Amino acid sequence: MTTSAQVETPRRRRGRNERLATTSSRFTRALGVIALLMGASALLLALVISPPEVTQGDAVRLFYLHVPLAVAGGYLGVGLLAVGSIGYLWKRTTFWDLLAASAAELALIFTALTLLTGSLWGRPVWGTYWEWDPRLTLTAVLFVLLIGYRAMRTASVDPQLRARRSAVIGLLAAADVPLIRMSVDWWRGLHQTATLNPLNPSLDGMMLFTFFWSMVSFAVLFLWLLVHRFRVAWLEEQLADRALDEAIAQRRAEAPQTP
Amino acid sequence: MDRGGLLMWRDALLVAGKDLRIEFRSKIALNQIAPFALVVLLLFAFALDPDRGFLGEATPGLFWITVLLSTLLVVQRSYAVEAADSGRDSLRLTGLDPAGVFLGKAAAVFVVLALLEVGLAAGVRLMYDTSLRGWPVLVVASLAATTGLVAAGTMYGALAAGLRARETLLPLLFLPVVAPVMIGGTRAFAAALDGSSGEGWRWCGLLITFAVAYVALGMLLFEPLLEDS
Amino acid sequence: MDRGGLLMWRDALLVAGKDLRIEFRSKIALNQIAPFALVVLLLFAFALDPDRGFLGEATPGLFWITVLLSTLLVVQRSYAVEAADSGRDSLRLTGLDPAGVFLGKAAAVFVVLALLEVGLAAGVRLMYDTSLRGWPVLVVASLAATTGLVAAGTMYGALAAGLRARETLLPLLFLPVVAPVMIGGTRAFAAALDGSSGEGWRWCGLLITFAVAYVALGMLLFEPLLEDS
Amino acid sequence: MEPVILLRDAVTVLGGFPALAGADLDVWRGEIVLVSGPNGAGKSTLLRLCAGLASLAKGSGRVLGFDLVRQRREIRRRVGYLGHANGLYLELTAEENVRFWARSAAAPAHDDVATLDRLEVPTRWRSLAVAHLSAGQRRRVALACVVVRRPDIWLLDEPHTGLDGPSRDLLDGVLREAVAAGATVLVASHELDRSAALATRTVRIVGGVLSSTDEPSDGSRGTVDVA
Amino acid sequence: MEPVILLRDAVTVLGGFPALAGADLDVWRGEIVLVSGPNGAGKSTLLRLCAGLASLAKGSGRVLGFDLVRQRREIRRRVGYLGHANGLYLELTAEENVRFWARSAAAPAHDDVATLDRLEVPTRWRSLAVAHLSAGQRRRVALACVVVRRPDIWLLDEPHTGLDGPSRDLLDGVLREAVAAGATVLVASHELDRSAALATRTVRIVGGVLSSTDEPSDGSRGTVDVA
Ligand code: HEM
Ligand SMILES: Nc1ncnc2c1ncn2[C@@H]1O[C@H](COP(=O)(O)OP(=O)(O)OP(=O)(O)O)[C@@H](O)[C@H]1O
Ligand SMILES: Nc1ncnc2c1ncn2[C@@H]1O[C@H](COP(=O)(O)OP(=O)(O)OP(=O)(O)O)[C@@H](O)[C@H]1O
Ligand SMILES: [Mg+2]
Ligand SMILES: [Mg+2]
Repeated sequence: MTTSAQVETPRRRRGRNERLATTSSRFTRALGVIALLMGASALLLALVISPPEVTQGDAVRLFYLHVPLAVAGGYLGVGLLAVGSIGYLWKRTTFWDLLAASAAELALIFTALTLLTGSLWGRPVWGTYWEWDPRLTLTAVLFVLLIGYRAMRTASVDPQLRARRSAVIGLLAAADVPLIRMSVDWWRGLHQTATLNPLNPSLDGMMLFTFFWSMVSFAVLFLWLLVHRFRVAWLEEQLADRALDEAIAQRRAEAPQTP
Repeated sequence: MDRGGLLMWRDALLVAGKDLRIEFRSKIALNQIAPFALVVLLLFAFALDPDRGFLGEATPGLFWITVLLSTLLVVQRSYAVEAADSGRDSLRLTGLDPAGVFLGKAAAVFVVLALLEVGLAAGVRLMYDTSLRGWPVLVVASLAATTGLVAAGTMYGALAAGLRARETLLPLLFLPVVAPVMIGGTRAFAAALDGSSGEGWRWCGLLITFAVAYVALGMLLFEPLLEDS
Repeated sequence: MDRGGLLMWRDALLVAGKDLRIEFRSKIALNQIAPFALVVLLLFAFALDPDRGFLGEATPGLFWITVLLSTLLVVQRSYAVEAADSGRDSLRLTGLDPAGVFLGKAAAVFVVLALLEVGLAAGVRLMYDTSLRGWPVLVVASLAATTGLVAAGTMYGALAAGLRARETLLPLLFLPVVAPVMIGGTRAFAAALDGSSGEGWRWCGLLITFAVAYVALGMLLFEPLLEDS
Repeated sequence: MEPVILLRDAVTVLGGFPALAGADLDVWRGEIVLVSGPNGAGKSTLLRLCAGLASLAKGSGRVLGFDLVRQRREIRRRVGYLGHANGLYLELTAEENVRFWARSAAAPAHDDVATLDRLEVPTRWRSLAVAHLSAGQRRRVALACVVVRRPDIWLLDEPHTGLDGPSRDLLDGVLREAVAAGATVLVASHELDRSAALATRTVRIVGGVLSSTDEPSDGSRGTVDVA
Repeated sequence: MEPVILLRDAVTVLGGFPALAGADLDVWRGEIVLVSGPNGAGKSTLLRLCAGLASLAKGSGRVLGFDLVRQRREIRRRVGYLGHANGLYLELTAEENVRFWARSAAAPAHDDVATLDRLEVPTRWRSLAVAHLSAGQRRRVALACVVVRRPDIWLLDEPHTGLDGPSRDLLDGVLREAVAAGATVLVASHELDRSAALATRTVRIVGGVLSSTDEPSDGSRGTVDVA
């Protein structure tokens, strides 16, 4: 612990942080451009270009937002949450923890949007905002599970405790999703009525293309956002690290210098 | 493995014994949680009264909601006991086997909850005038559902323990996860009471899956929870 | 009287300010109790099979049961804060006016609960697809019922506080007492939603009576509660 | 001329056990009385009784001229009590805790800051939630909450617990100041050396029994104007 | 030959604050080390770190040859820790509390009674729920729970708090016995007179910094067989 080391360490750190002071890299900038272009074109296709549906009219346009949002949030997001949680419990490194946290946060947002677009769509199509359909119910439960995950992340400031407990919660929640799925499927599946299939199974070509295009676009968008969310979290971590180094230095200064 | 396995059971017994002894001393479950459960049942009767018709039909659901809320209280109490004097350092310091601690705490909660359910069933039987047909399904479904609830509750109790917001965090984490138990228990009971025990057994299958999954997860994942600082 | 009255309001403000500040710091109600309430709503859907049509009819009852259970949590939290470090000596030692303390704690709980109800109403509106006709009755009934719940909750919270088994004692004491609120709120809402606001106002009368009675009782009886040793 | 604390054959029962089994005590204004005795003797119970927190099962007692059975609220408002536990709001900062106590005693504005200054509470802690303080730091904040109320009687249950050397000296200084300004202090403690040096008189309680109706050793009798 | 406790530049972070900001410490077998320092210096954090209860954010540490990051459970099983709080089950009796700890450490049967005898816990308290004991009585029961485990390392955070004179002497006696039997003791305390008399060495921690890799003053080096 020589003086030169004390002077040097912060400087070196600052250098590294400056390099990290943006959340983008050449790769993600490219990815971002692609994601935005794809998203914009998907929106354009969905909201303007694609034809209105015979029975639903313009309401069908929500379809191109709703389903991709649901798939990206539900499958991609929760899947990555599980991966991150298991990774953390296995390796105990910040990377996995932050991956899980970022995925969960985005999944929460996407699931909320799924609920929103779904409800908005349900009003014109089913005549109701909400129906106790298995899929809807599953989405609602998933939404609350993700809120629970977030609540744990805000409930403690100790990074290790938070990481450990969140990983357990993430894993339990992800493991629970198939069980919930099964139970709500059986729950309503037994009395299934045919009312919930308003979309004509035979989509016309333009509509089909729009649908797939926005599926892919939203997945790319999700991943792009994930990369950035992860990097923000990583930077926050670095910042906390640096703040910690400063705090340590400051606290050491409290102590009288021993000869 | 042998030594570990033996130790696990010894530790489970030790912890369960301690928890049950505390419960026996304070008689919280008997004197307070049981009446609470009955009061909740009564409240439902008020809330749903207008049409006596559907109170009867809704009975299985109300039974399980009441059990769920009681589970919350029993689990809360189980961890309040740990934190009473020092915020849960003790269990960690003992160096007991984590899986053993999990099993022990869960076993104690199970005993209390099972007794509670028996009382509750009697109450339901009287208050809502339900007949208890198809009892094999009822018994199996109750055992499986209770095991699942208890395992999940013990896990989430430990997850929330020691945090300042535990009273509110526990229900938030616990309730959505046990949705399958809620659905399964309700449907199994409804099927059994309707006399269609074939469907009842299918739901029992779901409940058993849940119970097995959560007991296994609990034994595996309790270690990082106890390790916490 | 003048000095006493002034002191009472000053003390009420002081206590309410402290409690709301703590809530603002910890954000427990926002982050945890509100989602909890939503989960309970979900669970009811599972328990009461939505297909059979009585979920819609039972909506007012479910709303009030959910509010009731949330009140329990908010009150529990309000007293957990007092007992965190010393088992409730502080409030007694301050020598604050008991009626003031009562009003202050009740006001803080009221603020939190009212916000929660707004969110819950939105959730109910969406999930159970109820239309909000007859809103003047709904608003008056909500305000009166909430005041009653909060006053009773604050009273019984104080009664249970400091006893070792408070988590379980509070529900046991509180729930039976607020049965009238439960019934009144449910009936008032049902009447309002049915468009028969005449009957709705009658129930509002009951709720207002309850609220006034409990606020008055609280102001009178809080002194012996605080004085307990 | 009445002593500020006057107990006659006072009995306090806790959970069926007579924690205080007959205490006779006269404390005069301006005294610093050390209550000593083995563990479980009833020291804490005695202090809680005098603070109006425990109730009198038998015998009689008056504090500051108020009756210990019927006028406990008046007493509580005028005494400062520090128990084994600190009684702080863990979510609030040190400053907010002290301010709450200051306001509840209707203390002059800015007394809170003055008190924190007097107790030399470093700035860093003042805006930290009490939950994040160390044992000794909390104890010091708890003391500040008592000091800021300027009580007529100070009832301190092992106040030195957890305090470091300088803080102990500071506390003794504060107590001497308070007494000089007309307060009375009752301290329970097991650290006899330090406390005996501070105290003007020592009483000993054993097995819940205390018998000390002495006058202050220096013969000067403090008095209280009965309200 | 490795010290039983070995910390190198150990940092522990609590709520974002470096409560321990770089501790170097070697403790050899058979020592009684007094940890002194002002309030908030990091004494309690140091003891919790050594007990495997707080986590190591930077630096490295070994206790009894086990790593402080990866083998905390092994460490916890072998140390006895007494914190500011007692960690007793309030509903259980003194006897039951001690028995629980004895069993969890797989101590020989009847060790629980022997320990209570050794600590001279009167028969009346033994079958009383701990919730009904006074502060000092509880502290003594908590000590018994540590003693009964026969730990290799004793980590005591202000163990004298609340104890009366005779109990303090008793505690010192117990510690000397334990050390004679091969244990090591780390005591944090503000009661320097008493503790310094007991300790074989004193280390001082200020502002989370501790630097003491001395050998024991008497030159005799205790050792530990690394597991
Ligand atoms: C709040 C309301 C709604 C929610 C929460 C919701 C949720 C979901 C979810 C999670 C998915 C993906 C599930 C999966 O592929 O397994 C999905 C897919 C879908 N949703 Fe919705 N939805 C809602 C309303 C609606 C409405 C109103 C409609 C149409 C009238 C609709 C039509 C669809 C269709 C067509 C799919 C794709 C079907 C498939 O790939 O199997 N949804 N929804
Ligand atoms: N949860 C927390 N968040 C932030 N800071 C904390 C937290 N817990 C403790 N600290 C800080 O860590 C420092 C060390 O605390 P510690 O309890 O180790 O001190 P100590 O030396 O034992 O003091 P005392 O003599 O008062 O017991 C203190 O300055 C305290 O403010
Ligand atoms: N709730 C209770 N039920 C039964 N006995 C109790 C209860 N609380 C305290 N006691 C008993 O009352 C006696 C006096 O307790 P008190 O706390 O006043 O002792 P103390 O002199 O302060 O002791 P210490 O020095 O240990 O703090 C003790 O013997 C204790 O066992
Ligand atoms: Mg005492
Ligand atoms: Mg300390």
